[in-house]
Amino acid sequence: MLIKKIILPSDDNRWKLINATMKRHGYQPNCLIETMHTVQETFGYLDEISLKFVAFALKVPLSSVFGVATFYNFFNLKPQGKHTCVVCLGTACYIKGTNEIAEEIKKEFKIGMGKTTEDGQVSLLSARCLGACGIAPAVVIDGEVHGNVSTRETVETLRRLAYAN
Amino acid sequence: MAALAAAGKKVKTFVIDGKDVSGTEDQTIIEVCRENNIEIPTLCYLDGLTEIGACRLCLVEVRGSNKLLPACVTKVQDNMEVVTSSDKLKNYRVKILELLFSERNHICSVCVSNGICELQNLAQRLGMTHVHYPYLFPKLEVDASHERFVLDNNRCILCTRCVRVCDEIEGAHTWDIMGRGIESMVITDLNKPWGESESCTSCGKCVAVCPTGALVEKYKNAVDKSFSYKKDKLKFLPYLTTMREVKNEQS
Amino acid sequence: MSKVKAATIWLDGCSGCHMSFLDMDERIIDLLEKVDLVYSPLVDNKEFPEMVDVTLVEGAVSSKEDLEKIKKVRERTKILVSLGDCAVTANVPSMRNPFGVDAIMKHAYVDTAVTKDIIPNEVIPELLEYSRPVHNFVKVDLFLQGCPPPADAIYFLLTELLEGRMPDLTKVSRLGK
Amino acid sequence: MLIEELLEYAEKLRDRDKPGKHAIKVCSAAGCLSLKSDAVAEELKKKITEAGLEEECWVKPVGCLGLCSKGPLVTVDTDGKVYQEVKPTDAGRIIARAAEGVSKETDPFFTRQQKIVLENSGQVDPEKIQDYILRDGYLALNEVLELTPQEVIDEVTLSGLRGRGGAGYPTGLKWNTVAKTGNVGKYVICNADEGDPGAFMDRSVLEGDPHRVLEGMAIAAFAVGATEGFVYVRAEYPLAIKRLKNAIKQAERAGVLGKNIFGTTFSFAVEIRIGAGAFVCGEETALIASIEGRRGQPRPRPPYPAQVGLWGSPTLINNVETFANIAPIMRHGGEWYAAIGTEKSKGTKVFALAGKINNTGLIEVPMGTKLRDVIYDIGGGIPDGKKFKAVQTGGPSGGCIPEQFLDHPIDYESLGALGSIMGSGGMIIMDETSCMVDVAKYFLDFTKDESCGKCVPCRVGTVQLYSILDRITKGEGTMEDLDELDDLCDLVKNTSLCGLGQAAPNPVLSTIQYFRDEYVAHIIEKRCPAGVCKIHKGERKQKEEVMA
Repeated sequence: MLIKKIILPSDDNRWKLINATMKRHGYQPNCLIETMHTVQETFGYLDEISLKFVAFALKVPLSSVFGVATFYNFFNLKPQGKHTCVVCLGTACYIKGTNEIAEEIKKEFKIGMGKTTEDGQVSLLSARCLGACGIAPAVVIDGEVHGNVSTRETVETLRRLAYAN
Repeated sequence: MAALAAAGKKVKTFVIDGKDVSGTEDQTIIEVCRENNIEIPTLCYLDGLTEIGACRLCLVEVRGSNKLLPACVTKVQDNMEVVTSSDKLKNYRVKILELLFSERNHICSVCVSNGICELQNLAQRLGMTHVHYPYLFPKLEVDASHERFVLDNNRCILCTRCVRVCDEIEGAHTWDIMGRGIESMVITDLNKPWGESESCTSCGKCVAVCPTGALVEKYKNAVDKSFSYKKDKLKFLPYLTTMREVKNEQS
Repeated sequence: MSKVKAATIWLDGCSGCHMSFLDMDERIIDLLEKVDLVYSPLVDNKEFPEMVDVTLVEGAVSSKEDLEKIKKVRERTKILVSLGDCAVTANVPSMRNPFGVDAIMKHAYVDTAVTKDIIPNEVIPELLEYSRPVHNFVKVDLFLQGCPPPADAIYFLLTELLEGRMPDLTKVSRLGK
Repeated sequence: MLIEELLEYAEKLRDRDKPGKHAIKVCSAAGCLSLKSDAVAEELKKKITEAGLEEECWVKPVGCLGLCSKGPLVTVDTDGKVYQEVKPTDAGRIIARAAEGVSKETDPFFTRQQKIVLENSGQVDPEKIQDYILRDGYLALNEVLELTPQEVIDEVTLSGLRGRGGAGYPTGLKWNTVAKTGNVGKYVICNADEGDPGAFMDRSVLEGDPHRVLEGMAIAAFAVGATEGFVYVRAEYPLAIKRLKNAIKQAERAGVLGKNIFGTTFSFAVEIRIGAGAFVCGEETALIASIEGRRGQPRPRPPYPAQVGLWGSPTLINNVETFANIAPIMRHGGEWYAAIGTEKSKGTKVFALAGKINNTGLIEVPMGTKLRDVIYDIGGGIPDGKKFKAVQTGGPSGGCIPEQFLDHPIDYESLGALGSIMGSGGMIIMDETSCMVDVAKYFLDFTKDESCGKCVPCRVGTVQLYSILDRITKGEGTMEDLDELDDLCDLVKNTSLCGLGQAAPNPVLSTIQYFRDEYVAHIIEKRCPAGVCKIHKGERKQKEEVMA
């Protein structure tokens, strides 16, 4: 019997999770995006080792894998900060001033959009619309949606988290 | 074409620029135009590669359609009336060229493809006097890590001929596009230096099909007398078509 | 009949277009029967005169000085012609644009200079953020591409203008030629 | 399972919950959840136990109640008064009132609406299939299986339903094309990649009533002859994904999805695919590329997905709201549906009201309702005594409609004639403090970032458009720039490959058409009438003096 064995990059058990996603889809190339979601959920970002592993296991060319990883906004190729703040820049939020919130955070933590502070504490991200327009302006801090926020309160919350210890 | 028609394909008769023409049902407008020596400007289209309809230079007017249609992917139909060069189309084509020139740093005078560049030739042929859009002047990389070839992103127009020839003909799929929108960039493998590519076979097909000076041979330029992939593209093209036909027959 | 008043100026370019102009050779003499060259790097006039019929501009607009010059020239010229790729596209001068003025000045006067490592601020006119084609700043009536445009093309341009026609110049030259 | 068995199954499940007489419904959609409605629910449960009122009341989590700005929302039974901005401390009072009986809701926000798509939203517990079944859920699917596929398509055609994703293509016609193409291996795709900023109705439907979408998809699959389906949801909607996954599992267990549905030979399996943040994937061919695991770039049409779609097979793609309309249409008949709305736009439409308006949230009204009624009667007008300026519909592909057209009816044709589009149903209200040039710039910033980069006019044209608008908002624009905007918009609109590029100029064109004076004020007077753009007078640097 011919045994096709997928060799995991290391004995880190998390690779088994990623392998499981691909296995569930029969290692079909079309599950590339699904697998990338699993990688990002598992490791927080897509690094070179995981991209190579996925490319090899799904038999997708390396350049295609990289092309897909960089086409979609959702995927990060670099690790994110300990805390993340996603500022919604959807229309409803924009006209209610989330742009100002973003600017203030940039100033306070000296980071650009999509960037992480040097100490790795805070990442500032933007979303094109969270679909939370009813409670605009909205931000997501560490996965939790906050609606009807003010600039001051957002910055305060982040400051508290960032300088907690 | 007669042979194809004999092979059981339906023949369509229609009009291009007032001239009666015919083609088989699986032909596109551009194929019939080329058979009839009607010139249509293109940059992404290359006979032998999958058509993607991306450069928008081959847009034509088809009577009854309220939209302009790309000649490279639009199949011919009975009684269709095609106009390939109205003032409106000419105007759009020049502006699309201007957009391309404004996008990156196309400096013809110091480009190794000066004189054999399809973008440059089109600009002259379509009568582009100047680029009225402000130039964007992006800062882009030149990758000279490959022992024989160079990638200069400053000259790339993202036509993806290299991506397609590498995938469809060579079967290596070394090239692809990363990012999106104005940030799009051609890459090899995981965006690593070309010279370090694991998949590249150094076949040079990408260089041969590149319409501009984005992919070029080292130590070669337009005035060189010796064989060059770029200059001798025409010798290379029939090979493309043959390969494609062989592939189609196999599948 | 009074002669047509023509001028040429030279902004940020290499003078190659003017060389090409001179390459018209003896045809220049024919032209000068109908044309008065009232201002040019080739003639000894200090001030750009008023009421010039046609001015050929070589070079991109790269410094504040270039900008002031071209504005004045535009005001005093009926038909302004961008002569050559630098004027038409900013060409080689624009190659500095992606890097920024500071980096360029540092590279030119500090990192690679053999004499003294100070950035001059008096002798050199202040650079604009980007080197740009002439038509980005003033209205341009005709564009003659080429690096440099062939002498024949320049001759064609001038003779057509003398005949009172606005020529189609894309037939006689192209970018980079 | 037969329908009788299904009902029995649902009742058994319901009884297991031991419901009391009155259901106290707490909104558990994303909006209210973020305003801590779960804490309210916990407190209510605690108070009910403390008071020993388990026989009288029970707490039921439900989908979106609509009035998101006044959340957390709590209501009692069907059509009961909706309590707004409820805090956990209000729990005791609500229970006492509930036990007394139902008081009817009178707020026009609720009473002026007509709900078909949202009929179950705020009524059923989205995590329990029994709730859906007991409100006639999957009844339509059961009945459909006794018809021929053509009869189903005819009914949908008769209803006059048009695609709710934006372009308004007749749904029956689309189904017919797919049904007539090929024989096997067709697909049904539900487009839940709701990318328009400011639109969140698909999210609410998926979060509040996921089975409705699944039933619609199954009916469509039967009609066109598909056996596999995908729901393509955007990753930004984790709650919707969770509830949808749960719903698929429950539906499979109940035998209304999967193999041999209702004991017939019809089988239909649904899988979820999660998007990864690309607006362009709302375009059909890009969506297909994304499901296939590729870069989400559109390709030229024809061939249309109905002919050559997912993995080359005929594929039916409809959006969430379209599918959500199917079960009611089959239950009540196409004629019933066609009686609602206007001549060319039938039925109801869900809108997401947001921006400078008192009642932000989700509403459903018949097609043909006037913009003014939506904004003032239902939406409660503009807050803080400010003056209405424009309503933006259709997101980045739409336009801004000014005051003088507020009495126009909302339907596909009217909005199109006003230079906007229906789009997916986002309605953003702007008041005098919104700058229309800034709004146009905002949308171009959006489209240039979301352009896939494949075709030249969209990739470069949107960037050039943005830079002109940016110049104008900085007070550096010229009157020639206005002509250039017109000219470039025309180019991008007519030569771009897909809908994203073709519609990208709409926000610019409509604001120039209706608010030209604002553009002129920025250019000539170097002044932003709304006070949004920061123009530094007299500081125009020479180096930026570019005529272009």
